[in-house]
Amino acid sequence: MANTWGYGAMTNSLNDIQNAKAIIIFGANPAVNHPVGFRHLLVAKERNNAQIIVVDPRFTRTAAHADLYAQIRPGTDIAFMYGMLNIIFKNGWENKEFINDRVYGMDDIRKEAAKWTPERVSDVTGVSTQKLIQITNAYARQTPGTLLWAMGLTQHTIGSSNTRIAPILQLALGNMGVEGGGCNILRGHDNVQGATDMCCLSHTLPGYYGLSDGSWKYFAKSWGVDYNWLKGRFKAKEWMNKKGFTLARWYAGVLAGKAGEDKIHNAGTNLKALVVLGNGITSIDQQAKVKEALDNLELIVIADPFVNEAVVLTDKKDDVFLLPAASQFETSGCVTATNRSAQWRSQVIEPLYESKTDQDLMFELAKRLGFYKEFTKGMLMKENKKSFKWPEDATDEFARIIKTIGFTGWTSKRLKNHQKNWDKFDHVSLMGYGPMKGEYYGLPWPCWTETHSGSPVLYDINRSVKEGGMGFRNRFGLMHDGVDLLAGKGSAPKDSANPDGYPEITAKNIEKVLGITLSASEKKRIGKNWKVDTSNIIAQKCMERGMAPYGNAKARANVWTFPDRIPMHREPLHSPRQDLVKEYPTYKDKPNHYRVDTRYASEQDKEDWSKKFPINLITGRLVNMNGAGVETRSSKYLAKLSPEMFCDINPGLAANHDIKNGDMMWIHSPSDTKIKVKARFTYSVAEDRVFLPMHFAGYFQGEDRSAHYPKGHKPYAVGESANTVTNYGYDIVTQLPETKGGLCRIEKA
Amino acid sequence: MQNTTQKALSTRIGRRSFLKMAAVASAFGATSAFASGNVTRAATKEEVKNPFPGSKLVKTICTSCSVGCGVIAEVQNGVWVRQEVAQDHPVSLGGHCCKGADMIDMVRSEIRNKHPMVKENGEWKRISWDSALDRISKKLEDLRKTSGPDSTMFLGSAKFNNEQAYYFRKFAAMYGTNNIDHQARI
Amino acid sequence: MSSFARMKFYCDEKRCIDCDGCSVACDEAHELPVGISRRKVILLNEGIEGKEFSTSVACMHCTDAPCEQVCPVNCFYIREDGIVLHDKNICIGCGYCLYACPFGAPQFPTDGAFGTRGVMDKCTMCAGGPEPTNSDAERKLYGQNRIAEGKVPACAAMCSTKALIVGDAQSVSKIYRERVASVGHGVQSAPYGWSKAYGK
Amino acid sequence: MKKVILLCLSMISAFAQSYAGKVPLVSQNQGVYDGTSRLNSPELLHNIMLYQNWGGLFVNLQIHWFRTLFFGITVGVLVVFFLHYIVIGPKKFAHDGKAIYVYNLFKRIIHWMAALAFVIVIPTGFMMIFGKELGGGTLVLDARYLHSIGTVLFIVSVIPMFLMWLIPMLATFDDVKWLFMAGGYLTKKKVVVPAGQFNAGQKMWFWLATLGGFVMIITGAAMYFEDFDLAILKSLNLDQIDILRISAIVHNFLGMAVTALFVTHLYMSLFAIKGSLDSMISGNKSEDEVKYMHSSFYKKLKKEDKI
Repeated sequence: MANTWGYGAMTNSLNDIQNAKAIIIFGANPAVNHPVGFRHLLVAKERNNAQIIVVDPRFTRTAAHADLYAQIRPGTDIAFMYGMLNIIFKNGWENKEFINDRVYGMDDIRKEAAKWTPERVSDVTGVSTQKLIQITNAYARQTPGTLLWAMGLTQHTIGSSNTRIAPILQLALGNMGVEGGGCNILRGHDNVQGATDMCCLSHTLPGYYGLSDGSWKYFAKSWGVDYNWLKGRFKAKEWMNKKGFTLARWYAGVLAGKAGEDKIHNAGTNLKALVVLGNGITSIDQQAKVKEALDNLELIVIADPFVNEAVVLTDKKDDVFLLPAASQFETSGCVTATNRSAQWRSQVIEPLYESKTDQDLMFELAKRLGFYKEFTKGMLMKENKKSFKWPEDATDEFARIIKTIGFTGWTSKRLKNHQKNWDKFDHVSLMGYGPMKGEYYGLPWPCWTETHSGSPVLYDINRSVKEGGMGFRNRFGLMHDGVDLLAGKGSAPKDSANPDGYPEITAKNIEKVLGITLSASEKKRIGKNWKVDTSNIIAQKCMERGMAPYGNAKARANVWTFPDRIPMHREPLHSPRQDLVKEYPTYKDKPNHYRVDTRYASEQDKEDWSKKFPINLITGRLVNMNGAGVETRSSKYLAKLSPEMFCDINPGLAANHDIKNGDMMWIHSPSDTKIKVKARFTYSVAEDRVFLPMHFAGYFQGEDRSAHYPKGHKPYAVGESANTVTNYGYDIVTQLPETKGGLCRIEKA
Repeated sequence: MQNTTQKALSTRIGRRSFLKMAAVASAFGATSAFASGNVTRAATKEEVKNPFPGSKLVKTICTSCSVGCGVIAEVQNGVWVRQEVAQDHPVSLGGHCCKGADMIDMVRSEIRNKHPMVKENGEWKRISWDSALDRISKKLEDLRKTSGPDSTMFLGSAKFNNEQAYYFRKFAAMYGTNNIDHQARI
Repeated sequence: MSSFARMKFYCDEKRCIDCDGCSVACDEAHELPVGISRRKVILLNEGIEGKEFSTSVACMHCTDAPCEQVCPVNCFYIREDGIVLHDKNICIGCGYCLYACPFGAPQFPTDGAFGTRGVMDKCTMCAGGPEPTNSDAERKLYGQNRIAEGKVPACAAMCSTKALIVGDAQSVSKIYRERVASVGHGVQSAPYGWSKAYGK
Repeated sequence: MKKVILLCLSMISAFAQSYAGKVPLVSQNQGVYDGTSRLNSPELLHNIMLYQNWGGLFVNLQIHWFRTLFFGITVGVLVVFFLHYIVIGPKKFAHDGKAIYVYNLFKRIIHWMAALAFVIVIPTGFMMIFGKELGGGTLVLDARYLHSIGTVLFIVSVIPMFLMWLIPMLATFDDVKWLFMAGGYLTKKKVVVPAGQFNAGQKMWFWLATLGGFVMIITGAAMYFEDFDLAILKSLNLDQIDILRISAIVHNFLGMAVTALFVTHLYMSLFAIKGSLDSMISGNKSEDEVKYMHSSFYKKLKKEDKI
């Protein structure tokens, strides 16, 4: 998504959905996962008569409130959306002006879409042609329309393509940069957006700066440390620039070298220690491998308010540390909601028992590892202080440093003020009134300066930059294949000094592009470009001229750096349609994918998986549970709503296997793992698939591991982890696991 | 039947023979949730007597999902005594799903981790923070020396707030590895 | 009783999404034992397109409450605003109110020796009981008395989609009319149990 | 007011049918029963639709009939016997004659256990029915617990009682005759009454106390346990709540009958036949009494030469 138009985040806000006239949801279940957010959809339905359209492999609670529902085969969203585009282009429903001015490469999409006739789409996706036409008709002819998605779109080998085809659909309809439109990714946890922006990620530095030398040098400077010292902390300079292991596949780093395991490229060593702060690693794919990896580590350090069930899963006997972390209410700081807005989370009480906050734990470790001074120096630099105040100084530190996504305005003072006055914001536009006038609630990034309003709708050219308007980001150069990548004539944000497209602002081009002259002192202070301009002169000058620091360019439908330049449908590694595998094969095996060789074609072609494993397996959340679930299973009121692990199964499918409602059943996966769960009859899944909730742990392949809990800390509900049987398979770009669309075999236990 | 109701009222209503209040939680006017009009009148001091004297209200944010619903915590003498409704929050209007409605239980759950523990010989043992941190850092330092910093994997969390997330990334960087990740990748 | 002052519950099935927010809010607000569910969300016809729906059910505080009429010990009393309450010190836990209730509202905890059933517990519309307002005794027996504090009952206040509404009859019917009149709401018949609880 | 409730139901059920359709209902909690109460399940909504079946009936009976009937029957029976005592008076039999040993120790113990159970159960039952007058609270609550304890005693005694008197309690032609002459109680004369070891009145009481007792135990247990899961009940195609409602209705009506006959039994043994109480204490009945009141039994004993 970031590769389409600049930023990979929800473009509008939940409240803004109230403006939508049509809502289409792919692979998301907001009624269960974002119940409060779902209210905004219902209001849109009531007030605007917005049709809610749900495309999902399962008849979810969201689908129950939908006007149109298509039960799609898992992993065929690209085919479905090309089908929609096919109909849109055929009928001329696309927004031609928008495409012409603001999109690059739509012709390639047009060509591909022409191949996806409704009949072909129907064959691949399992949705009838009438339904496809009906849905396209309902969605494309009502603007603005908003498109929502979540993990149902991303957790596939083709997840990164999925997240490109959805924006393309929106671009074709001109639904971008308008109120009530946009691509709205529903994030899972409370601060996934924030933790991602801060880049607890192996492939970038905070603010998506990447791992290039320039980025490292910028951060070394901003953190107040010597770049050479920082470089010296690494084994060698090359390892600074290489992406690290991911959460999805870290276990490969431990198991490498064993028979049948994938090869790794990790500075000549296997992983030997694991430090986990509040991450439920029992909810990641391939639990059997995770267990084996945990058993083989030399050191496991886990800090969590509740027993992280990784320590229950492992048989490791020594050096497993379980530290009591303070809960989110025992510390303060800001969190970023799914719509890029920051909210201040105040500390409610002091940490209970002996628990310590995560930052204290990090400080203590840094002290003992000898880099505490360097670690905390960044907080002292702004005002040249002697001591720091957590978390305000940390907030101000990253606000000072991160320019790429416009954090400059996110000072702790402003965010706290927003919290204090959260009643003074409009319920639809989130615009403030009274003392909060001129600011949007939570200052959704980019918030370019310390007085900027925040940007409630990304890429909206109908408002001025000062009020949160902007074009698409100029991120991919000025020209490609002889086509101008800057936005077309007259498509700059309102009140822009330059009415057309313009490149991103650097110290070199600022005078020319903005049409201003800088004073000598400004010239001296200004940073090299807008991303590293700590003086913030570029942003300020841009605001004055009504221009976005990152330029005004075209979104691109064709991403020439990706394995698939335009999104292509490819069958899942474990596909129930072997006939389609030949036509839509997966990628070639990818060596050194986040430090580990990853199988694609070799796994898909290994055998005809659908023979032994004929049933599609999908996973998802329950309304009363969260992530790996230990937090929620530790609450008696929430645990009582679903006290046992279960499998949703269609009565028809169950009858074929002689399974009755409430019977125990085995689910076998292609990786030779199995789980024993209780069958629950429901018509919400079709007869060719089963659904598993992903929140349980405490059992492993039929074995009750209750004895491994420290005494008195066992949650009120335990069960098999669904991820023991989710299949091998990872996204080609991001390495997200393919948990939504594998295969399995069931039998009565 | 009317008779019995009347009787019940006359005998039992006594102290309550007035309307205390009528409130409507409405999607259309949450700010006016405490509906005024002919139904209600201002409550007397005695009626609104706070059940938790001296408590203060702390505004905070739910930690369940990314909607970012407001939570108001009522705190008395450093104890979170009650979860109040953030009816004026612009996104949630006080709404919660079951997870959000139970935020207070996350804090006061009896089965929380209470002190550092280490597994030795397959048995859980209670240890002090100091000894835990010393042992962990010694082991990390050893591994760092013998196998290099890339032998350690850091897994952060989407439950961090931004400051913690930022500092965790910084921690890994200063430890000398890019082997760091969090839940955005599952 | 004048009708404008009646307090009523109203659950909009078009908005209810089975999130259980109300029931957990209730459990948590009153710190109920696990075996008691004063409010519950019920899902019907799961997975059947066009027919699946859910609704939240608790004591509706009926007009002419049948529970009050069948109680052999007269432990119920109805406030002027229509809230149906009961006195746990009078209740004998016979269960008749449960048999009389169309909504399954009365709950009976198993306490005491041999799992004997204790006295009845039910939704109080967050209005406590006969004990002195906001006293410890009241909170222990009936949970919070939010009405006395001028606060909305926990369930409706925390309803994620504002499907569940509580208030005086006038305000509720106003919202109800607004929603029915809204374009996308579709034709709405009376919600489940509405006429049973409050007449037509 | 109740009529209003009942009248609204037609509308509700039509509405409900449009929702429920003909598709089998698959309930949310099926299979993952949460261990709390079945009464929380989707059955609940079902119950709203089907309220008129039993709920309305129960409410109606409880409000208008149960208390009145209990009161009426008890008072009525007492008045009748009081008048009987005044007008006709008790029967007196010679107790100086030969004593016939009719009840052995075991039978007497069983009888008195059952008697104790009744003495516990019936008054406590009344305390619950007329709980309003007693002001509810601990007193009546304890009465309810005592009612359950009395039931345990009753269960222990009623089974052997049923077995030990099963044969002599079977109906005979004598019983018809006995009924026609109302057991000879309507005359002051000492008439020979056709009856075996037990007369028709005693048999009625026996069958009500045992078979009726069993039903009362079952219905009482249903109400006591409230939340149970028995496959056999599922086959009845009744909602749990309706089983409870039916139990309450049946329990109340049987309670009335038991009360009436229990009072009768008390009157007969304590007042109507002087000295008959002795037979349950010592086990002996006077020959005179047996001769008149159990003439067929007397003849049989004579024939067998047992006297």
